[in-house]
This record gives sequence, structure tokens and C-alpha cells, in this order.
Amino acid sequence: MGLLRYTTYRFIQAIPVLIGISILTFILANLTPGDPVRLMTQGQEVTPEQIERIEAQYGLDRPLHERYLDYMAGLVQGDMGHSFHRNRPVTDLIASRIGPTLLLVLSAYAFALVTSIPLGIIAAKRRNDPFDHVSRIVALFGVSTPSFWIGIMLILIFAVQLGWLPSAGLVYPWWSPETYGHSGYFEHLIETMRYLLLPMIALGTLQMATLMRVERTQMIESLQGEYVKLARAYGVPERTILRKHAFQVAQLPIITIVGLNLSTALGGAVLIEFVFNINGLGRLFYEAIIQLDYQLIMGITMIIATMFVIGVIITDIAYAYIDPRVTYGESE
Amino acid sequence: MANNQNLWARRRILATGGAVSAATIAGCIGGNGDDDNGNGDDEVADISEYQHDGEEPDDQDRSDSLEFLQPADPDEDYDPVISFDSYSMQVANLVFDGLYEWDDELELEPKIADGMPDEEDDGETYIFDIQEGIEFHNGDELTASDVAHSFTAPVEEETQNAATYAMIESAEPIDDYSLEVTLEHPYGPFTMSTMAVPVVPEDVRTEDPEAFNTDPIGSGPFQFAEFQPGEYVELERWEDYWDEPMPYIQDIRFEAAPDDANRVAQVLAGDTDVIDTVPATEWDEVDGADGVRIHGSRSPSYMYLAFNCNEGETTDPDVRRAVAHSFSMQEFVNEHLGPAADPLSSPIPEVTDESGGWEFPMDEWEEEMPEYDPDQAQELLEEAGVPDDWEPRIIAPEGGPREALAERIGSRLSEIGYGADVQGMSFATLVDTYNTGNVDDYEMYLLGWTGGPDPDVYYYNLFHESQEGVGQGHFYEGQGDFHDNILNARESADQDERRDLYVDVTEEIIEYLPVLPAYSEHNTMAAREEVEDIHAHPSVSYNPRIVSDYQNTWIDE
Amino acid sequence: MSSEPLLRVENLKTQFFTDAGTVRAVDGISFEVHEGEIVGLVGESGAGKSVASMSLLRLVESPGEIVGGEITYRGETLFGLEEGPDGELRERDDMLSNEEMRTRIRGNEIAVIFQDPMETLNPVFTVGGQLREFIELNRDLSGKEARKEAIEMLREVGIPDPEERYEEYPHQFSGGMRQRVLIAMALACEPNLIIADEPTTALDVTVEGQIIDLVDELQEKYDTSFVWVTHDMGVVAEICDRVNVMYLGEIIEQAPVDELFHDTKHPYTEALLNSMPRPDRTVGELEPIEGVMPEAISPPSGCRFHPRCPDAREVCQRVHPENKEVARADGYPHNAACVKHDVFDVGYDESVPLDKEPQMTASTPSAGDDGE
Amino acid sequence: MAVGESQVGSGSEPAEKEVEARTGWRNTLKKIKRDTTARWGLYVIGFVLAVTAFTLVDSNLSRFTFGAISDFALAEALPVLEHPERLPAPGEAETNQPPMFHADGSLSNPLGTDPNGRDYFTRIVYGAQVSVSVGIAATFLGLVGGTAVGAIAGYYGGWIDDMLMRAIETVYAIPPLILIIVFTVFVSGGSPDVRFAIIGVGIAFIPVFARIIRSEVLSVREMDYIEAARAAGVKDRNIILRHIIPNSFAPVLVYATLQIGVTILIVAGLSFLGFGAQPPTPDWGEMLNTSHGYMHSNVWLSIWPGLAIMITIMGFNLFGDGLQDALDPRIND
Repeated sequence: MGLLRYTTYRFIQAIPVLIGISILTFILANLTPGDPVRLMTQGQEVTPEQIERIEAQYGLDRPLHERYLDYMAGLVQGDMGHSFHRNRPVTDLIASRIGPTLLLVLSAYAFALVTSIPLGIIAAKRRNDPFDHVSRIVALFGVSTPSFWIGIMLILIFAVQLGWLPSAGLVYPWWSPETYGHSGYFEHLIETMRYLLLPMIALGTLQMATLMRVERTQMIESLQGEYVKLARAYGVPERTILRKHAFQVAQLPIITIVGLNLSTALGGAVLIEFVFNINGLGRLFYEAIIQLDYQLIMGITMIIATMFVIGVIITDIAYAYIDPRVTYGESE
Repeated sequence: MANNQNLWARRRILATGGAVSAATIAGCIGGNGDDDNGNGDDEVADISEYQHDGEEPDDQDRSDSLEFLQPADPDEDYDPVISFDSYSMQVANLVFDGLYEWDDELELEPKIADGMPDEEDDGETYIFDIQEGIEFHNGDELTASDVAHSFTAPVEEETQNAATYAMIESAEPIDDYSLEVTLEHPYGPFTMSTMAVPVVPEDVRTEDPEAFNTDPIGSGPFQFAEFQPGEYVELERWEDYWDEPMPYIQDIRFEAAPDDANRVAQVLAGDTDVIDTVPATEWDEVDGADGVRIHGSRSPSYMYLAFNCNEGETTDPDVRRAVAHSFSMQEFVNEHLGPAADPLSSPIPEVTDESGGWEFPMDEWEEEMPEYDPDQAQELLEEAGVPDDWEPRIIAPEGGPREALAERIGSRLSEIGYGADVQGMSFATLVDTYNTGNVDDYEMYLLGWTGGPDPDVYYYNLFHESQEGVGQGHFYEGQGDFHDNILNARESADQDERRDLYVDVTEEIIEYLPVLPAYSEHNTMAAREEVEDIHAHPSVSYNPRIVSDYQNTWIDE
Repeated sequence: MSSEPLLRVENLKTQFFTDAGTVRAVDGISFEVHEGEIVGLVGESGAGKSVASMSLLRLVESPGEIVGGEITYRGETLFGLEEGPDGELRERDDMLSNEEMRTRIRGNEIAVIFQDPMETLNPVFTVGGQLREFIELNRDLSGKEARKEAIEMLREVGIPDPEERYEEYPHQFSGGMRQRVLIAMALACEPNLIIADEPTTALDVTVEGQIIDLVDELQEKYDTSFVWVTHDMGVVAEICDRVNVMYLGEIIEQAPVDELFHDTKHPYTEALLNSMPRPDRTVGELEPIEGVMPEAISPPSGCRFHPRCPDAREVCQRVHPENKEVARADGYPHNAACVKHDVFDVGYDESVPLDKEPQMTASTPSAGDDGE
Repeated sequence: MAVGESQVGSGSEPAEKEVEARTGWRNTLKKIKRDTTARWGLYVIGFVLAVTAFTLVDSNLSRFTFGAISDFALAEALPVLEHPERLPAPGEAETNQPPMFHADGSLSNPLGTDPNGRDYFTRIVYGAQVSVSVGIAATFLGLVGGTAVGAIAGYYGGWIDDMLMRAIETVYAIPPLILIIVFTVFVSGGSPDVRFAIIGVGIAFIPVFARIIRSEVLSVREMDYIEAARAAGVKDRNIILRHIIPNSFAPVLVYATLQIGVTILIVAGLSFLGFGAQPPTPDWGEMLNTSHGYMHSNVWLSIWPGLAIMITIMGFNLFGDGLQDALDPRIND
């Protein structure tokens, strides 16, 4: 099976999971004790007629399964319902907020990968050296410290005390530089980086630490591989062994973990966006929860889960691309 | 998250005539949490110390720009007919002029109107004259029919603001520059609450109401420049503004930062120019920080503890009195809110009393309030036959001073041998709970309300029986003509008569305590020192006022 | 046979420094390999054969280290120590640097065929790619020529459709095929010496036979010398010219293959031979060696084999026998390290035979790393 | 192995296996003792657990009431450890005191006091109890749920397996923090507290445990003695409970130990956002929530709970690392 077919196959395979997610969020949203209309109207004075109208509008007067099918029908057409609290289509709200979250999560990943892989490799190579010990301790701190706490500390130190970096928000590279009064694209990008730096580190530290630990273990294992012995016995330079022979094999588990950790990163985005006042999906989710904005909560949960599923599929494909042993099409 | 409830601070203040929105009870404007400066004995700074005299710039030809951080996400409704939240209205109030506007003492001044109206038919008819030559941003002239439309549209379109204008029977232009407004019945609060209507251009608005809501046109000093939903709104100075003075500020950008800590961080770090609402928890830090000044004003906000008079132990006035004696409100407010609030002894904040010229016997009422006296509290509870294991459920908006107050009451009750079951709730849940009258849901609740210069806003919504189960959950039946007095005061235009009725009502409240007044939170902003001549206004939605006859904000580079 | 051997190993010592103690994995072995010769290195697992063979290339992994002895390849010192001015041992000046080892010796002079064909090829690169990489590295060929050479080599080792299989990945090859690839790799670099580290152990018997035939054939064709590491006496009989038998890091018997089989001089070799099926004996005569080999971390005193030796006497516990010439055949010495031979003259005949139970786990020290 | 013999029902094979397992555990323990990392992890966990056990004397801590606080005996016995929820009497409040090494600090409040004048050291110590027990309880719930699901799926196979695995994939696809928040908030009807959080975390962790158990069960299922038990007519339920689960449990237990750290991290985030433990419960995440409002005026209030969380999780991670080293010979030093 070719890569294209494999990709299609993986996406088709994800459909039941996505349906499952929609059912799950729908059930959760309907578990709430209390009258949904009252929650929706947040205690404003409403006449019985208004209640009926709202019920009819949201189909609350019909059985659960019918409402679910309606919801699904909407989903298929890209309609995720209507946010009562904000009086806007959920799809629009999500569309306007997904960019910052993607920017944040992807940059956190970029940061994690760029730092963790070289560090992990060096640590593996210099196993039990001081460098290894220091980097292991750093990684241990990384996996043990709450990201939001790191964020708070970073703000206090680098924004408030030192004043080096901005304390909140993001600069969106996809907006024009004029929006921010930047003189050109160069300044625009510099500013984007400056704004991104602290939240990226806060969110990326856990990923970095996790990946660094995995990378180190995998490299140690890979460096003990027979193929490394073979390469050495044939006079392959150590650098090539490290960068090519051992590295390529060690990356396979990393790819999988990068995919699965997306789950942690997306969850962490809620906290980081909160702490850094970033207008992404995470903060929208937090606000929707506070406001008990049903349709919005369901919509965001769906989208975040979908992002995770897609992320996993992408990493699966990458894995399949790199590891020739994967025979496309076999479910695991 | 300390400031969660800000997310529900929906109702724009001072326009709450007959509004019966439970959302209004959010009413929270000020910060929250606890104060840093420790002991309750400490002298707490008065908010008037945070009003700074403005200076005039040397160079008057300015085009400064300002970034203003709001403490909550606005609903992004910028059409004042529709807009129902303070933070959208902060933007809208710069785009629109009111027929009348409040000054920084909450006194009403004509803006678009030419002088005060003629009142006829014992307060059932008002004739307004408006100034000639006022133009909207699109160049159309503002006429009486625009004002009439502004009065009647909320009711005709059944927007959430309808209650404010519900008593208006008709608003008819007499000519281009005068109109007649007829009420269904005399309505006491009309002058002080309803007349401050922002004026919208009828033609443009009715042509495409939805577009108008996100790209509004008014006659105010600023016009819409750019709007990025969920991100920011940018206003720019309208160079042909009809009134004096012309603002020094050229651009204003509004963004939201709901997390208190983050908002404070931004102003401390100099990442923004002004933040709305200084949390009481960070007051001293912000106050002491280099390069930042706090600007504050009293506000008509009113926080209270209400008792369930429908079911349970708290139906007995003695039990309510006992609870009031069991803790010290003064101590709590000083300790947790410090300069960010003043304790209250009646449902009417000081600024309401003063701006409306009511001259209520505030000092006397303060004397009559129950004092901290745990022995008496214990005695009262024992006499009332309250069971020893009494642990009343107290509900409050989670995070912030009201939950802290609930905890404080609980802890004090436990010191005299009882306890409390404190439940911090998300606002959405709270509004579904606090007005059931069910003893299992609550025996006490802590909420707030923001009104304006007219007491009706407080008494009618929070005490009148017609609002039971809507904006109030204490279900207090009242002695004698308690409820009639409230209604009569509402439907009278005679201020002396109204005053007497309100004094009776208030004294009964203090005696029977269906509700224990708690404190009034101030309106505050923190601005970088470079921001000159910016004054905090008592009304949240008037901040930042930028330009008025007493201020013209500028940036001292 | 020229008088100067291709490879001479003298008193080689390789030790592993672990938390549990020093493991003397190779403890002073000496042997020679001449041009065109296949020399066997035989012993049970744990005897130190693989460490010894890796020591030849100076590829002992941490915490292992070559601590003594001398390895000379064609007059060049692969390893050699001398005493420094302060009496400490230091590397000799003429010893090849790591860089020289890598560029001049490994691959192009001495190549290796590893034990486990399944694990040895890198799973994420094509077979051809790996082959070509090594050829390029060791033979100064351009990429194109190397590729041609690689395909040629694949054909040579009997892989059908080599052009196509060149592009395939290791997992698409069977075990035997992979071993052929490894052999191709070794031969393609045109080394003078190939160390074959149990190259057939992981294969089943028919495939093993094919591979051995292939090696035999190719060895004749290219006249490459081999050090053939194995635990299988049958393979030794089939392929080797001369044999070194290792036990616990020491060589205990050295002889041309026929000599070793027909005039065995050491009881351990005897035991090894008795434990394997031979065409000249019946199955009923198979005798397993008693006990298991002790670990090299704390070898028994005296003769290291004595706890398992059927001929052990009291003296064996005390005297550690050096490997000495006990006979001579075809101009090669037949060495053995057993005091029962007269050359040792330590009073074996007078010594009391050890009355010992079969020791199941002869003085097995506590669990620890065995250094292999 | 003899199959079909009458002695099969006696379970002699499992018994042997158990012996093996026990010696396996003993070896593991020995290795852990030798492993410095694991040893340090154990010290830290031991310390935190000791603190937890110590403070467990107070039973009404996790209840959100103020009744019976005066019954709390330990506070009287140990003046340093005042009750974490007790407020100072009116006028006595020394609020927001800095820690003792600060010029304005005092020895009686080593870590200072909180905005209510409560001793912060006491609250941090009690926080160990809440945070760690919540971490353990939630993990345990996930473990039990995951074991049940995994065992059933693995044992029965077929469509039951398919259905359960699809369900598990679904739960797994929603990031834990999101899932737990949605669960807690909806199920509690908008007034979340730590009990809902525990259940939420438990549900969110079912997939990981279920997967491990399932694959273990799949390998155990085909073993002879299970076949034999089945042939001998032992009930499915008994086979699962008595044979399959005990024999598949070891790796899960190891994983659970590692997972406790993750749980504490997640619950901290949850409480920080206000969806976990509620004040005045001294939970570290909740304390970070409250102290967030004092981020600028009293940064110590944010530092201490953060450090406490970090050290505790570090303990579990160190121990987990050691455990993994001990159990995974591939990367043995």
C-alpha cells in the first residue's frame, strides 16, 4: 500500500473515534443537573413563551438521540451550533481562536524538539558524564514542574522584573505588520518571537523534558545496537554513527511520543493561554466552561480532540515514512 | 481567576432603571480578594486620595495613542440599543454621546440636550430640546427623531435593555430639535437613570442593525477604526467632533485581560498604558510600583449578604441578627479590600446618596448596624433554638472577596460552636441557585448589584416582592407596607415623598435584616505615570472617559 | 605460509570495570593468524571469545578496556603498551591512533561478520545503501562505482536479483539472506582479515551449511584470512585450519584442527568434543559438560577448569597452568594448559584426585555483569 | 506443562508463577535499593507520605465545612502545626507575612502567612495530604477502571473487545485536562469540587491502564493454566479475578506509580483553574489559584506550593526512573 492510501486509510480509521468523541461530549453536556434553558439565559427574566422559543430553537424539547443526530448533521456541514452566551456561531468563534493555539502549541513543539534532541543525544553519548547528569536533572525538573507555574515565574522574572519580554498576548505573524505598527516584516517577525518566547518555553518545557529523557534512553539503546557495532567495525566515523545510524533508529519512538504528547500540550495550552492572556482555543474553552456555554464547550472539545487525532495520524504517517518495517494498512 | 465573576459583569451600570436581569447582580466592578496590608486596625486610605489632578500639556496639538486593558471580555455589542455589558459600553460611550451624561460626581449634565427637560403632567411627560448642528461620524445631522429612536428602539426590538425604557409610552419629535417623551406613569428614576440614553443615528442603524452593532456610527469624540473580534477594538479621534475640547488622544485600543495577575503584570511591565480595575489583592504593590499610578473613584456598587427568609433557621430575624453579630464586616473589608472598597450600612452606596441629593441619614444607619459581638450572637442563636450542629449553607461567586467573606463568616460561626457549608459557585450556577428559596440550596448568599444615582434600582430589584425568585432569593415578606412603599416610591416623581418612603424601607431592612449590606467596591484604574489627566469615573462604562469638560487625557512622552 | 604472521596477538588482556568488580574477560591470550588461514576461536558463551575478537579492532565498549598485551597486524601495532618513566603503563608511540584504526584498519584491512544477522543490519536503511556506504568508506570508490560493486557483491554471495534487492530493507530479507549480505559487506571491503563472530549461530542448520560452504568458496577465491569465533566444534571441524580453545578468558589449547580433534590434549576440549554430535560417534555417547562456566569476575583458583574437570586433582586447585607446547604437528606447535602433561612437572601424577560431586553451579558468584 | 490432568484445578501452576513473581519482586526491590536514583525517589516519596500520614489524624480536612474544627487535637499538641483552615481571631491577623529568612519574617511562621493570616507552612504541609491523596486516589480509580475494562476486553475478545477499545480510543483522544474539566463542570452542575476531579481523572486514565492490562491479559490468556481452568469449568469471572488479573498486574502497578506524579500535575492544573479542590481546602493547586491573585504583592505564596508540587512529583519520577531501570535490563548501567 502506498503512503497516500495509508494516509486515507488512517483518516477513515479515525472516523469512528471522532463520532465517539461527539457522542461523549454530547452525553457529558447533557449530564448536567438543572434546567439548560435557565443556565443558558443565566437567570434573566424569561417568560414561559420565551423558554419555549429557546427550547424549540435549540431543539431541547425533543428526545436526546434526535438532538444528537441534528448536532451531527450540523457538524458534517461545519455547523457546530450557536453560542448562546456570545450570540455567535460556534464555528466562527473557534475559527477566530484556533490560530493562536496552533501557533503556541507548534512553537512549543519546535522549541522542545530543537532543544531536546541535541541535548538528549549528547547526554546519551556522554553517558554518566557531568553533562549527562546536569541534563538529566534539568529534564527531571522539567517533567516535575507544572507548566503554568513556570509561566507565572517567567512572567515575574522576565516581564515584570527585568522588562525584557512582553508579559501577555501574542503577535500574530499572519496579520499585517501595520496592524501592530511594525515597520516591516523583519520587525514583525522579531516581535512575534518576542511575544511567543515565554509562553512557548512555559508550554514547551514539559515536552522538552519528556522528549529529552526519551531521546537519551533511545539513543543509549540505539548506540548499543548491533548496527552501531557494525558501523564502527567498518570504520564509520563516530559523528556519522551518531547522526545517521543510531539517530535514525532512535527517532522512531520519539515520533510516536511527539504525537501522543500533543494531548498534554493541548491541555496545557488552556493553562498557558490563561496565564499569558492569549486569545486561543484554551482561553475560549476556559471562558465557555465558566459561562457553561454548552454548544461552545462541545465545539471546542470536538476540535481539540480532532486536532489530537490528526496530530497522531500525522505522526503515524511520519513513522511509516521513516520506518520501512511498517506495512501500511495493518492496524496495530 | 480570582476575578471570575467579572466575566459576568454584564450590565452596564447606571442604566438599570427597571432592569430585572439577574445577570445584573453580578454587578461587580471592583477588584476582589484580599488586601495585602494586613491588620484590620490599619488606617485604610480613602479612595479620594487616588484622584489626581490633571495637567495640561505644553503642546496642545497632539496625537497620542493609548492602550486600555479591560478586566473582562466584552460581549462585542457596540450598538447601545443592544449592548448590555459594561465593557462593550466602555467603547460605545466614546463613540456615542448621551442625551445627558454623568459627571465624575455622578451628577447629570446635558450633553446633546440643550438644558434640562420641561417636566409636565406630574412627571408623565418630558419635553427635551437638543442642540443644533451636531453631526454623526458620517456627516448626517443629529435630530430629534434620532433621540426618539434611541428611547424607543430597545423596547420595540425587545433587546436586553428594554426594561430600562419600559415605562416610556411614546417618544415623538416635535421638530428637528425638540421631542416629547410620554411615560405610562410617573417614574421616579426617569430623570436620573433613563435620560442618559446614548443617541444613535436612526437611519444608519435601522438600515443594517447587525453591521451597525460591530461598526457603529455615533456623534462622540471617537469613531471606530478597526475591530478584530475576540482581540481588540481600535478607535480613532473624530477630527470634526462638534463639542469642546478636542481630545489629545488620537488612537485608543481596547483589549481584554480577564486574569487579574496578568493584567497587573502588563501595567507593571509597561506593556500597556492603562488597566481597568486594580485587584484589591495587588493594591499596595501597584500603588508602590514605580511608574504606575492608581486612579480611583467611589462607585454605586453594592455587595450584600442575603438570608433565606423562605425556609430554614434564617427565617427567624434573631438568627439573622446573630449571624450579623458573629463577625466583623469592618474588619473583613479593611483586611481583604483595603482602599478598594468601603463598608456599607444600607443598600444605598454613598455616591448614590450624594449625587442624587437624597441626604439619607447614613450616619444614623451606620450606628444601627449590628456590631461584632460573638457572645450576643451565641445567645441569640441559643434562644432561637437553633440546633447545635447548625451549619448553614452559604453560597457565593467562587474566587474573590465574596467567597472569602463567606469563609470568614463560616469560620466565625465555628468559633461560637456552629459552622457553615461554604460553596463557591461559578456564576452561571449561582444564578440558577440563589433565587430558589430552597433551604437545601442556600441559607445565605453573597451577591452584588450596581445601580446609579437613583435608589429605586436597589430597592425595587432587590427587595420588592415582584422580583422574588428573579433578582432576589431572600423572599422577605416585610412588615406592613414594606413592598407598597417601594412601589410607591418608584412610581412617584416627588423626591421628598420618595425619600421618606425609602427611609422607612431602609430602617426596616436594618432592623429585620433580610439582607446585610456589606461593602461598596470602588472603580479603579492603574495607569502608567505618563498617562496624564485620566480620571476614574464612578460608572464602569464611562471609563476611560478620555475627554470631558473636566479632563482631556494625554500622554507625557 | 610466510614466517611473519598476518596478525599476532600476544598476552592480550581485556577487562571490564563494573560496580561489582573487575571482570577479566580476556586474560592474557596469544595466537597468530597467517595469510589465507582460517583460525578458530572456540569456547562456551562467556569464555571471552567475542570480547577477544572485538579487542582486535579496539572496539571494546565501556566499561571494558584493553589493559595489556600486544596486537600486531602486518607489522603495525594495533595495540601495545610500554612502561613509562614513572613505571606506569602507557600507549606506545607506534600504536595506531583511533583515527588510524578507523580509517586504515577497520573495514578495509580487518572486517567483521557479526553474530546476529537479524539485528546487525540497520532497519531503517536499504540493504544496498548500507553496503554501498561501507564500500565507499573503505575502498575509495565513487558512489556510482560503489553501488555497482555492492550489487556485484550481492550477486557474488548468492542473492538473486541483486539490483532489485539492493533497494530493499533488511526486514524484507530472510536470516540467511541477511547473513549473506553481511558476508558481502565484509568481502566487498577487500580486507585481508575477516573476523567472523559466530556468523552462523543464529541460523538454522541447512542455512548454516550453505553459509559455511559460501565462506569456504569465497575464502579460496579471495584468499582472505579469517578468525572464526564459534562455540560449535562441528563448524570448527568443517572450516578451520587451526583452532584456539578458550575457557574463562584464557586459551587452554591451541592446535591445527586435525590435531585438536584426534589428539586432544586438554580435558575441556575433550569435554567439548564429547558434548557434540560427531559422525564417528553415536548419539548415545554424547556427554554434556558438567556444571556451568563460572563467571570471569572471580575465576576459580589454580586451573580455572578444575571444578568441572573429570581429571582434576588436588594440584589443579593450586597451580595455574600456562599454555605450553605439549606436541608438534605440521610445523605448528600443539599447546595446552593442563598440568597433567609432563612438561608442567608440578606433581600431577602424585596429586590426589579431587573427589567432587557434579557442581551444578560451580561457585557461581552473585549476580552481576558478566562483561560480555 | 501437563494439561488436562486432574490436578489442574488446584492451581499449582499459578502458585509456582506467584513464587516466581515474588522472587521477581524481591530482585526488583534489591535493584531499586542499589539504584541511587530510585533510592532518592523513595526518600522523597517516603517523606511526603509520612507528612501525609501524619496529617491524616485530622479527619475532617477534606470536608468543606467549618464544624468540628475545634475538635482538632493535633493543633493543640503541636503548636507549630496549626489547623490549616483556622482563621486567626479578629485583630490577631498577621496577614501576608514573608518567610522567615526575610527581614520581616518570623520563626513562628517559617514560610510566612497567607492573606487570611493562616500559617503557610501548616497549609503547605497539609497540602501534601490533599494533593498526594488526591493523586493516589485518582490514579487508583483509573487503575481499577482500566483493569476492569482491559481485563474484560482482553479476556473476551471479539466484538466486546472491539467496542471497548473504540470507547477507550475515544476517551483517550480528548486531552485529559480538557476531559476532566468538562466532566467535573458538567457533572457537578457548575460547582466542581475535588471529588468530581478525582472521578474525572480516574476516567481520563482508564485508557492507559486498560491498554496495558489488555495486552498483558492477551498474553496470559493463552497460557496453559488458563486454558485448563476454562476447560475445568471455572467461571469466567473467577478466571479473570483470580488468575488473569493477578498475573497481569505487575507492569500496571509500576506504571501506576509513575502515573501518580502525572495525576498530581494534572490535578494541580485543574485546581489552579478553579475546577478542582476548592478553598479553604489546602490543596497545592488550589493554593496556587488563590495566590495567583497575589502574584505581584506576595510572590512567596506562589513559590511554595509550586516547589512542593515540583519536589513531590520529582520524587515519583525519580522512583519511577529507578523502577524502570531495575525492570528494563536493556539500558542497565
